[in-house]
Amino acid sequence: MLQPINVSLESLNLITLAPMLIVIAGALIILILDLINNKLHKSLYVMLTLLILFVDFGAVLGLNVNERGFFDVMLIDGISIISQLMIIVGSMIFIPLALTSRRFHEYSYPEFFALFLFMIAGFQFMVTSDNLILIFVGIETASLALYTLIALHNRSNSYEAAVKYFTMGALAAAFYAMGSAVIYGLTGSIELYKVAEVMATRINETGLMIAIFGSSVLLLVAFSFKLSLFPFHTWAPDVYEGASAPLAGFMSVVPKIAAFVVSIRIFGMYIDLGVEWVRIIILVMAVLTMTLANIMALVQEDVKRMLAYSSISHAGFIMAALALDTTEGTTAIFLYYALFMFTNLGAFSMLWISRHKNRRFDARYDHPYEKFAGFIQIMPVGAVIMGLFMLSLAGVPPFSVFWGKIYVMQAAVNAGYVWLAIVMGLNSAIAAYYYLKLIVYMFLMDPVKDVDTIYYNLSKPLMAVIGLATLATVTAIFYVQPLISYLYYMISASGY
Amino acid sequence: MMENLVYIALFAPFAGSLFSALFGMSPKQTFVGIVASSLLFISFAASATLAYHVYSTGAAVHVTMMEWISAGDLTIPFGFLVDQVSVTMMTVVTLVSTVVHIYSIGYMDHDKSFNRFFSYLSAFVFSMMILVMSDNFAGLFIGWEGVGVCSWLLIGFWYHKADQPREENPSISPSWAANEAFIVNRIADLGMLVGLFIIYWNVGSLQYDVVFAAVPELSGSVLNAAALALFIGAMGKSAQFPLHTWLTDAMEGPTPVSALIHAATMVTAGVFLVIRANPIFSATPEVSFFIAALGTFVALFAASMALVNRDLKRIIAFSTLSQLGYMFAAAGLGAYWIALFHLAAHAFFKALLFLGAGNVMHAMDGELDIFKMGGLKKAMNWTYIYMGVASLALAGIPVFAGFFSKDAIIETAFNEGTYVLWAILVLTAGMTAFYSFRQVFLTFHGKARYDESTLHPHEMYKFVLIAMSPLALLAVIAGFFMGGFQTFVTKLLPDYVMSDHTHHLIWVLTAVVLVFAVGGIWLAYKKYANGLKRDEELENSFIYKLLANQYYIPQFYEEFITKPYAMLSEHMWKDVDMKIVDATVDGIAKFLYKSGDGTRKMQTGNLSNYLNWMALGSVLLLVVAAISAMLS
Amino acid sequence: MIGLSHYLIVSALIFSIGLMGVLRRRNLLMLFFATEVMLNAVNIAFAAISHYYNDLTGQMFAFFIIAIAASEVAVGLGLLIVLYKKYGSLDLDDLASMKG
Amino acid sequence: MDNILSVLVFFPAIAGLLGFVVNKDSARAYGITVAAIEFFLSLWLWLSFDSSNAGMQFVELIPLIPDMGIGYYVGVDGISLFIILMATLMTLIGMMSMTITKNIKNMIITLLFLEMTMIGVFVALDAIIFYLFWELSLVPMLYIIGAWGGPLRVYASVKFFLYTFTGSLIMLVGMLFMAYVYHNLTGVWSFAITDWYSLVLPVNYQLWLFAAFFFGFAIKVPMFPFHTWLPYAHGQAPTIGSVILAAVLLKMGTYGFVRFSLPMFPDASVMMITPIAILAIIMIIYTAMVAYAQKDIKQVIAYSSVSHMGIIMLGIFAMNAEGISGSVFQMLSHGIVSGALFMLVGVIYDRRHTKLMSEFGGLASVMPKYAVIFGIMLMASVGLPLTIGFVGEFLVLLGFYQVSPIMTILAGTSIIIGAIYMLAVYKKTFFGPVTNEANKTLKDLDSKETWSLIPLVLIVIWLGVYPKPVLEPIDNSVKAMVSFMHEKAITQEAKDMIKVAKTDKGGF
Repeated sequence: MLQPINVSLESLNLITLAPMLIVIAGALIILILDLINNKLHKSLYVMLTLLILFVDFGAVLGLNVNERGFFDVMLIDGISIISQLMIIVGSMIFIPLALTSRRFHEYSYPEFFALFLFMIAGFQFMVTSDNLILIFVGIETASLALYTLIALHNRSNSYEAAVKYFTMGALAAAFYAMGSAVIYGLTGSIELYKVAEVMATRINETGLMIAIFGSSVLLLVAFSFKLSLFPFHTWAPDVYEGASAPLAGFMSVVPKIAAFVVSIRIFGMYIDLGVEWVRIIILVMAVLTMTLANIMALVQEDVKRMLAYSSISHAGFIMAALALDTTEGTTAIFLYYALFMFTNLGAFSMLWISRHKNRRFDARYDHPYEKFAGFIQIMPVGAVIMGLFMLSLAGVPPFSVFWGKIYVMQAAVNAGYVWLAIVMGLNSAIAAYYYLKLIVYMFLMDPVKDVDTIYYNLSKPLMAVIGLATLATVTAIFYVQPLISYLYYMISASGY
Repeated sequence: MMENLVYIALFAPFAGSLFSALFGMSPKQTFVGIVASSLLFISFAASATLAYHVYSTGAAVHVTMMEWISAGDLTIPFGFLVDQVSVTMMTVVTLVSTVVHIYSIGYMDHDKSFNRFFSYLSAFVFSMMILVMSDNFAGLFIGWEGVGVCSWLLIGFWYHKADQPREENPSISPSWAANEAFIVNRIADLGMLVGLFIIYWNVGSLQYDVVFAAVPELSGSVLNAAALALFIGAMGKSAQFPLHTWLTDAMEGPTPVSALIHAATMVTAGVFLVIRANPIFSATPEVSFFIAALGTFVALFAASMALVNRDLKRIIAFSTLSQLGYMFAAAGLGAYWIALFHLAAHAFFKALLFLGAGNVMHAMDGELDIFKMGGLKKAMNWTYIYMGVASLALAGIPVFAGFFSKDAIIETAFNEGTYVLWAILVLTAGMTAFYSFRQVFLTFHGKARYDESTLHPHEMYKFVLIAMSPLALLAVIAGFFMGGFQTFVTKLLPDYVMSDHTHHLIWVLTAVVLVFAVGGIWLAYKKYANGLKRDEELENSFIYKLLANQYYIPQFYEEFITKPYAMLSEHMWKDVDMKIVDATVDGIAKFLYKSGDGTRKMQTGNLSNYLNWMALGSVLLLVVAAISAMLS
Repeated sequence: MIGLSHYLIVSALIFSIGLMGVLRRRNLLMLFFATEVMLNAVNIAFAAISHYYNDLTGQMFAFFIIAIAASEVAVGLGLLIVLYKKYGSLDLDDLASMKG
Repeated sequence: MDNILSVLVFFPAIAGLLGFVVNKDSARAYGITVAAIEFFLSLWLWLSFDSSNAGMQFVELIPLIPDMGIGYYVGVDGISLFIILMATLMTLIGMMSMTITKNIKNMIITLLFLEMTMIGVFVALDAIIFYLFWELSLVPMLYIIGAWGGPLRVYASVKFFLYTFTGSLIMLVGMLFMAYVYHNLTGVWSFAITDWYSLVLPVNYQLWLFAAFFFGFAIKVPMFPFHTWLPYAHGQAPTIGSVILAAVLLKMGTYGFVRFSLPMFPDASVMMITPIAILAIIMIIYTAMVAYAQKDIKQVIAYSSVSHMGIIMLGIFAMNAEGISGSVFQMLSHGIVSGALFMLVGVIYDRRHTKLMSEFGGLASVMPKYAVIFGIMLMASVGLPLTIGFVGEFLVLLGFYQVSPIMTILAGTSIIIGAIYMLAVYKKTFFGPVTNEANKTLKDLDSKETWSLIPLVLIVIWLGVYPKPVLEPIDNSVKAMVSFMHEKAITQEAKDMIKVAKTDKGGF
């Protein structure tokens, strides 16, 4: 006997969709505005985007923890809220960077902002669902928008970067889909909580183990790609180099937060199920990633590429926290990114202000180290700020990343992985070298003669963003405590 | 009242030193010398008064100025003890110092660093006073090191002289000799420190009274170790074999310095230490015998080198070494008061000898080779008399001071039944007489062997000669106070009297020694009184060369210690530190950097490679997962 | 009787073929086709499993994949056009200005 | 003024920030004034310090990250008090004697920040705050060496930074593990050192933790074989950098051993006596030999620093109040003396722009005042009684004798080989005839140099003759610490080895 379909609006709990809807609506508004008048200045779009993000932020804050909605595909738990907040804050720092003193191609298109908002919506979908379909849709929405944003930078390198990212992303998507198919085949479900239930009952079957094997490896490949873990990181340096500096900074934080959330959901599930080798391969990858990315960063000649490798290494660092699968470990992931976000975006913004239309220092690179030689003499405050960012990235206390670092290491120690903490420590030491290299260039070398100013792109909004990042970097010690307690509360509330 | 005198005796030289130091960088000011000397005289007067006080009351004066170091359970005060032993030393030191100070006013007349010299010299006296007056081992060590530094400063007083090859100047240069003295002394000081540590950890204090009171409760091994360690300290200061080389090189310093430091006072500090710590040494017969044996050996060993040396000051230095050997022999055999007496008597006549040598040097324009002197009797009559008296005393001719003290030591050796030591000491007495008079004759008798057309020797200033007279007087008469001295110091030191058997033989023993001594003088007279006859064959003989080159010990040290040390240091730096330790560190860094270069090759920029990496990565993941699944 | 496993094997084979294509092809366009092939292999699997479980979720997933594949192609082809304008070639090996 | 420690820590930092506003020409005067005020503040700290109290004084505690147990927790006891005083003094004197004119403003600001980190390290009672200042101190020093150093400055500064940084990261893991253990045993998160003291750990934990802390401290000390950064750093650093580095930064390592390793891991410390003593003896003898082989005066003093730090290490592991108090005193003594020696080398370098001994000779004739002060410092360096150098060295050797006579004798060779290389320097530089024409016209110390060196000379003699005002508070705290260690030790060997002083008044 067929039941008539009866969907009550209340059960849909549409409020859970509100944040994404706001962003998507905002994107559409931008497109419509452009249709009406295509002579509008980018500053309008920047501010509009900021406002939309602001509203989005408010909507996310208004969500209740641990709710489901929209046919139960939406999952609003603690990590989804904090990750959305972080995504939005990251975006809000990123967007004003469009207001440079020089005109850059991509920002003159309103589509840039619309695409950006679509991308945010995609990320938000990724983190607010445990349905593999919705996650997939989110990933792809965000990724496709991101490919386009990279390409919009309108340089041959950006096209190359976009194509590389796109092609590898497509392959990763195929892996993801195949992994989902395996899970679906195993359990008959694509809702992670149901998948977990089914798996838990059949965990001892040999056939199931092999299938878990396959699915986890396939999914791991897909997410390792997103998180740029070794050996799936190869796209990252090239794409970061090809993308504009702020976008590279953005990419090293926000998409990774989203990917981490999904990874926590999927791989945390596996580890919870007692599939120990998932933890082991994640640990192996994490260690390899932080180490190899570090030693590759050592030999870079370009600051941006160095920062790219550095953010790969940081991702490896955090991936190790994921493998711990403790509340502290998960808190560490978010804490780390929350702190890393400001510093890293700040560092990339510093590159952005020194961006020229053409390469003046090196035929190959936009930001070779030589460009920053004697920066202290050219722009003392800028040099000090960049120095602070570098020290923070290197994990020198009391700057922000240090607190993330010790939290991750403490989590590792608490979980019984003292060796991991030592590996992290040694890696931080290796990493210190390349951050120091920039400091050495900035503070201890003399400027390259006959090349004009390097703070080409500076404007008030950029100064504001950098100032904010600096403030957040330096005063971390004072807000770490509320941050930790908030994150810890949210994460433990959602059961991780 | 007496406390104040203690402080006056102690700090008057210090005041003199500081006063002179004020003018240290200015040109010569005669009054600096006069002030310093006066202050020294005040110190001497205070010491003498104290001596009289101690003599008349028989009680020691003990003052504690303040606490110095206090850590853990260790407490070291600045405490000063004036008892029979220290007051003897104080009197001797201040007396000789006063004479030497006055002497120096004349001797250093033409030196542009006149003021600086007095500053150093008075500082030395101050350190020496601390050394002898301290009531604890740590305080003694302060003085011990203090005299070491002053000795370093004074040996290297003419620091501007350049290094010369060893063949031209066996001491190379004043600064070299100064460093040698300091470093060799430091070797011994380590022993001394260890002695202090042993005492502290077994007694819990470094105060003499506490330590000596605790001696009966200490085990033999501890006492032996402590005694040995302390004696090693004494060996350095008193230049006993094998740490003796610095003393002859120390003759690079101005002659008053040699007289004061390297003859009369500092070098006897080792003997003083043994006497001071006699309760420990009395309780350790083995170590004491070792001290006696080593002392006897050094007496002979040094005397043998003096036989052939041509350097006026070095001969006296060897003789000092030899006499120190005598003192150690006495102290080692338990005759502490005799050792102390010889110390005092030796201080007088040896200082006199040195000052006389200084006069000669002054007259001869710095020449020291006795083969290039001769016939100075005419020009320097007073000096001749002084040096003659001193040499007679040194040779142990009756009536003179040395006769009483040295004879007593030789008798002690006999009395203890150590006939070998006795024989050696007697032989040495003969050698002593020979080399002393060889020197006197070669210097003052015969014809002049220098170029009389350019060099006109002249007598020293009158006031200098007068200043030397107390020493001369004491060199003659000191022996007569032996009995009184014995009763005085044996209130504190263990008495030592000859057995009846020895007592019966005393005339025979004295006669034997005298025969050797007179024989030595006679031999010297025969050979040298009428001028120098070089004996090529003898001078080329192995023994002669061996002795002239100090048994090749300095060369041995240089070849087997100094040079290897320098070479080893060089290797340590260039091969170990740079090529191993540092290279390892840099190697790790380079390895990481190189592996970065290697790893970045995977970043070809070619998309196809990247995709392959992804595929390969997934395979690798499968493999790792499979391995870990199988292992778990 | 053709059962689930046959479909799955076919799906796996096609997926592998697609993967090989991605790895071996030098032309970007062919590369995109290869990824489409892989996605379609997944679609087969989803459809078959969906049928096996008698559950619509799999087919729904397949539809989403189709849609996503379509949009991917749209974006991808757009990129390729710009790229071709810039480089005049779609050969992978020409695309290596950034490395190290 | 109970919060004097916070004032001491942050005053230079704030002054440094304000320093950006000060005109370049007045920067030096500004720096000296600030350093002088800071020095007087630290003197005030000493005056208001209660010498009879062995425990922590002027304690301030502000929780910063309670969830992790991290708080701003500072205090001083006898052990840290004088190192703080020395830090402020050497900064002041270093600034007074500074001859740098290039980028003087940056230098002053950097020095003021450095001063904050130095004081911070010594007042911190929270491990993370300690670590924070510890790491932060690297940055200004990196800049000082790198910006004003010699030809190899970049290499030297980066090596200095990375080497120390690596060690301290391992130490950080140790700290985190310690906090974890503390949490496991008490259920509370805390990084407070005083809380950690109360923790009685099983021996194997102690050993691992000891090892972790060891890396951090040993590289800083620097102990053999981790010492090779030091000669480069000293060799390349400007005078002021060397002065601060030798006087204060190296002491952080040895201070760390006293503050952390001993009271927290008494059993492990006792077990590690022999290995550490062997390393210390290698340091003493080997680096003294290496120092002898040097051609550059500054390198000699740099290596001599390592050798002297060996003495300090040895004393710390004597496990009795004599040795440890001696060590702490020796830290001060080495700070003053090596600081002064580096300043003296700076004097000659300013005149001749070379530090090679072969370039000199006979300077005593040309620069008598300089020679006198150098001579005094030399004698203090070789540990002459009645100079500051003797007290510490004597106590250390005395203390360690109880542990091992043989090793004490080996270590005691430092008084011999120390004399060898120092006297060799003195002879080559100051003695002999003036052979080099360029040296004949050298000017003696000017008033600026004289007046920066005279206070050090006075301290060297004052504390050599009358160390009590300094030694007594140190000793009180050390004695209390030793008896605390004795009580806390769980193995019998450790209890036997740790000797409680009979005169201990307690109060740790």
